[in-house]
Amino acid sequence: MHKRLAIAASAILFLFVASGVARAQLRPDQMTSLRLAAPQPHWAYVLDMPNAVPQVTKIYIVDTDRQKMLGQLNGGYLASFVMSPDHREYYMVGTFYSRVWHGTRTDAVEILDASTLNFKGEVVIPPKRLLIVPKNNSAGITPDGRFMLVENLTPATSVSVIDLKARRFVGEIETPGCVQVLVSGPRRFSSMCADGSILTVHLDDSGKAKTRKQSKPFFDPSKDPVFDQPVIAGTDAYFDSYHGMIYKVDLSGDVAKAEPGWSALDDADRKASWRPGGWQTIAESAGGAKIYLLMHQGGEWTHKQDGKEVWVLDTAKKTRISRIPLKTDAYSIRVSSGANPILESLSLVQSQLETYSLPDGKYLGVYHGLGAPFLIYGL
Amino acid sequence: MHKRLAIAASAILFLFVASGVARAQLRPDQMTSLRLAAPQPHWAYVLDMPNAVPQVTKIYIVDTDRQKMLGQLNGGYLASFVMSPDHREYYMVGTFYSRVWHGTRTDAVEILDASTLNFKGEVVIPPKRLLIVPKNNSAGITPDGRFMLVENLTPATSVSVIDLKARRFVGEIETPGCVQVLVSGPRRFSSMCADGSILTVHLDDSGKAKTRKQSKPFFDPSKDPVFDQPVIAGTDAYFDSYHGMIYKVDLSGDVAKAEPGWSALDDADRKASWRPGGWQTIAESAGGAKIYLLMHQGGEWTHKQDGKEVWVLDTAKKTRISRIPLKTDAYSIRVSSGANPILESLSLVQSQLETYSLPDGKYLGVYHGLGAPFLIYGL
Amino acid sequence: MDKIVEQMTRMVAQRTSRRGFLARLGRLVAGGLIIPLLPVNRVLSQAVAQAAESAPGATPVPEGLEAMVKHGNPNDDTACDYWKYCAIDGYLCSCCGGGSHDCPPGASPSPTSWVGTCRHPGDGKDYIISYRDCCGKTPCGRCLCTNTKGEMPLYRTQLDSDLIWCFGAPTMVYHCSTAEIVGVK
Amino acid sequence: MDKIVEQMTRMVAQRTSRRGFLARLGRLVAGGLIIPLLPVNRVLSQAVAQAAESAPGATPVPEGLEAMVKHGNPNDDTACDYWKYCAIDGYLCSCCGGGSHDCPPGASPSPTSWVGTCRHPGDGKDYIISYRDCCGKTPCGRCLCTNTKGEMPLYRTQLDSDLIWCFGAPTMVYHCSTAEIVGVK
Repeated sequence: MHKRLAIAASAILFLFVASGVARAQLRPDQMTSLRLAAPQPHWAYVLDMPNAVPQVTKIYIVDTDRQKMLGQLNGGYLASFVMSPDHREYYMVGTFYSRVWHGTRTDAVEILDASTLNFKGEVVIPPKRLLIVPKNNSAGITPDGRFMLVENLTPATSVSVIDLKARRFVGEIETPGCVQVLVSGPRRFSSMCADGSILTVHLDDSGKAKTRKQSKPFFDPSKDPVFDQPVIAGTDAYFDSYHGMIYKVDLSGDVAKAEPGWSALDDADRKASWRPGGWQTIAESAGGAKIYLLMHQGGEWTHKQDGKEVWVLDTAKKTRISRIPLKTDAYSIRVSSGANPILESLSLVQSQLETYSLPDGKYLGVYHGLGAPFLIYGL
Repeated sequence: MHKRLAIAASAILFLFVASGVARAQLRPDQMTSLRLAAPQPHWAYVLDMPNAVPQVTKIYIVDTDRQKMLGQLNGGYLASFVMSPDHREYYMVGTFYSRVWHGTRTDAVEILDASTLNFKGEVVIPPKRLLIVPKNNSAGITPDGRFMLVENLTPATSVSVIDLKARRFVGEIETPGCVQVLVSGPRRFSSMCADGSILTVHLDDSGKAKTRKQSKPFFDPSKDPVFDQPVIAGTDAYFDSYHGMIYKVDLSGDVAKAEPGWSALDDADRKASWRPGGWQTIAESAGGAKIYLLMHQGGEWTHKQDGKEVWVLDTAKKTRISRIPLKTDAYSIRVSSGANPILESLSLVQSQLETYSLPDGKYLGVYHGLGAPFLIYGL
Repeated sequence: MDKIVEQMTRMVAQRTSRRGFLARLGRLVAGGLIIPLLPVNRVLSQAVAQAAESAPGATPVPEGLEAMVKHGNPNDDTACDYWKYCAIDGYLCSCCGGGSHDCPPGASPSPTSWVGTCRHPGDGKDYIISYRDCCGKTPCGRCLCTNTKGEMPLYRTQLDSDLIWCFGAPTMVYHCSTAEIVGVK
Repeated sequence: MDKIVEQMTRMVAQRTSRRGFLARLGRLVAGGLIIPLLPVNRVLSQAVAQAAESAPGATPVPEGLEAMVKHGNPNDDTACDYWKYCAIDGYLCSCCGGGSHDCPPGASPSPTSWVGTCRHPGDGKDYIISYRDCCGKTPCGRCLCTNTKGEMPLYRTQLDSDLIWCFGAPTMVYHCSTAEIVGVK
């Protein structure tokens, strides 16, 4: 390529010399690749699974205050997005086939610089990662940024451990009957098991499993399953169920400890068939003091129906604080962190992101054209 | 994987034995992968360049008589579709990056069986192929099915020769200043040059260039350029220009021979600003006896505007036979071969394919949902 | 191997009374024995669905696909309402060059599958249906049918329809979904 | 190397009178010398466009992108009508996290570029604009602007805007397009 460019340059030089007309006035732009400032709480990271070709996953970084696209990330087939705790790196955990739609499979953790968004390197991992319409908790990172944990499902279940400091795959931890990666400490993750229990795994400093203990079931999956995308605040996980039960589970110990569940619905709500639904149906703020549920009115098995309202719940008092009606029905919600949290609601069909102020629930704005957006991430 | 399936089978067997309840009645389907019959003239091969992720190219095979999808092919980044002359193989000439959106580039001719649509193999070629919004004549095959010719543009121009019998890359033929692959014989192709001339290359049996001769310019590109997707009938190529001139060029000799051009427009047409436009703007039937032009009313530089009518021209008499108004404005047209030709018109924005009977131009039907369809191929 | 799994699936489907099967499955699942039961997961799914109210799940359809969702009479195998599709989730292979129980050319049936029960509107009988994905090409993109009746979260892996169910196929690249009659209940 | 090409482009743009340049280019093209002229192709394109009628080419917008095409006043650099974009063809980097003359983070400016001339509506001056693509990510998909004025077929390679103009960039994966002022004409 460079040889050809050299030829090109010579030819242009020839033209320049040959033309011989000199002009002065000049006020040139300086073309560069922009850099991003440090990530802000009101930046939404929206994950798009392109319908026609999910072999590439896209992340749109949107400044919701200015309704402005800040940049995009690409990842592989049905990739997971993970942010480093210090916000200096992004990771796309993806699957690649050598000929895109066929060929040899390679799974890799792709490492991207959060300022330049440049590709920095990758760690190839066993080609076993969970391939699913993108869900939270398919991969996670320890709060110290040391270990990446990637859910495998072949359909046997295990977790791949990647040492991000050493940039290498460390090993695989078997988690039979339990799936997903709920990270609650620097050397600890939990998985949800088929019987309604939680498996907690403690790691040693080399990333190997030190202890692995399963709790008692805290709900009955055959009667009222909890959604598989709980929200985690510190060492607590909050689960919502198909019928609107809320469970707080303390993940800090050797064994997960669940508090008794309580219902987000009163009798009138139940009569009106309110229930949680969508994709990312639960969010939290203030360290779990408040949780947010995406609610709709529907019958049984409407757990993927778009939500019309967001209900704000006080987890200490176990009561509802307020209801926020949404301008557009939403499939996923998130609440930003920091002093000034906002509610972000994502509409899959309308391909857009709406924002609402908190606690008043005032509509702030909308950002369109986000492909097939399933998930929102952020600080 | 198979080991796990064996476990699965054992477990099911256990259930079967343990349950011990026997029932009789059974009328099972037999699941298979379907095969395609021999390609038919009324099958349209529609090329879709997915907007969001053109890293995969799609071909939809549609039976336009039944308005039915028969099957799909995948190819790489901005791939070209080529059919073997005996209709037994399809080729997708594509580009692949090792991590889809970045990494190491590989270009390959992927070979697919026309009956099973299974991948049969590939020939890796130099990573130089023309990357462009898909256009005809970016790749071609000799009428005996022996050689595949692939246009390279780095931006230096050359043609890669692939021996399809031996399944290997043979070599590269430099074509400075000239682009595209217009195949007009078993050992011959032509390219269009920047000055309005044609370069004709004759190959020997090993696929090396034997002669390489450039014609005189047959049009003035700076005044009225011809579109770069001419239609070829046997050894004749038919070109249409931005202003509606028609040129017939005989490609059979050592040097291309052009007949004088003639206008598809009369004074009234010109006054009404009729001109060809779209993407695939010209088609032919009866060995070039009739050509078809996709026409719209527009000013200068509207050569990519959707067409509202198809004009049928008699190339011997150099006159217009008829005008076929289209139900929906079209971006590309094609006329099928055989005793019963039909007109196929492709609408990019509406993502659909309409068919019309010939010569009466009666609307036959429409097929929806074809992504971002740029090209139609067929027998 | 694929043949054996398929055969086993059929036998289970034919010979197991649903109640006994579910009870047994429950015990196995409780014991952490999830993996072995893949091919029969939709028996459970469908059973749960039938036990519940019949309100159809109104799963949203991603942008650009609206036109591709087709409803019609229960005899049209390119419509979501076709009788065999009562528990299907994905693009209908019938719209993609395949059939209601056939992969389009060039796509491979996944050896793993799930099973459901659908009532034929003509003879009123309940048929056992094995739902098998076709794999090896990018999504067909036509006739998206998303049934959520009986669908469970990922930790009940066998009942999660969001997974790419191409385990055992040549690649994990999902193309479309089929419904195969394996017998009368 | 990239720097040199860029510098050359600027010098040509600044110092070449258009008429003389076109005449010379014509001779070079006639002689088959296409390749070397890439970075300056849009000088021609724009010149041709200005010489012709000003009817905008109504290029169709592919499905699903309609909402992404934005028109507005000539001072809004996320609109097709922004004054610097008079010869642009592609997704506007301004809508993708870049600027009118900056690549979005993580995308690389292609060292090859074309040049056009646009009149600033404020000062009435003609500015020479270097159109450079940003490469290395899949299409940004926002704010598609397709100008066809002066656009030529592929055999006039430098004037064909359907090409992926990422020659010399780390990959040939097209992301979006920019417009860089290189001087006043």
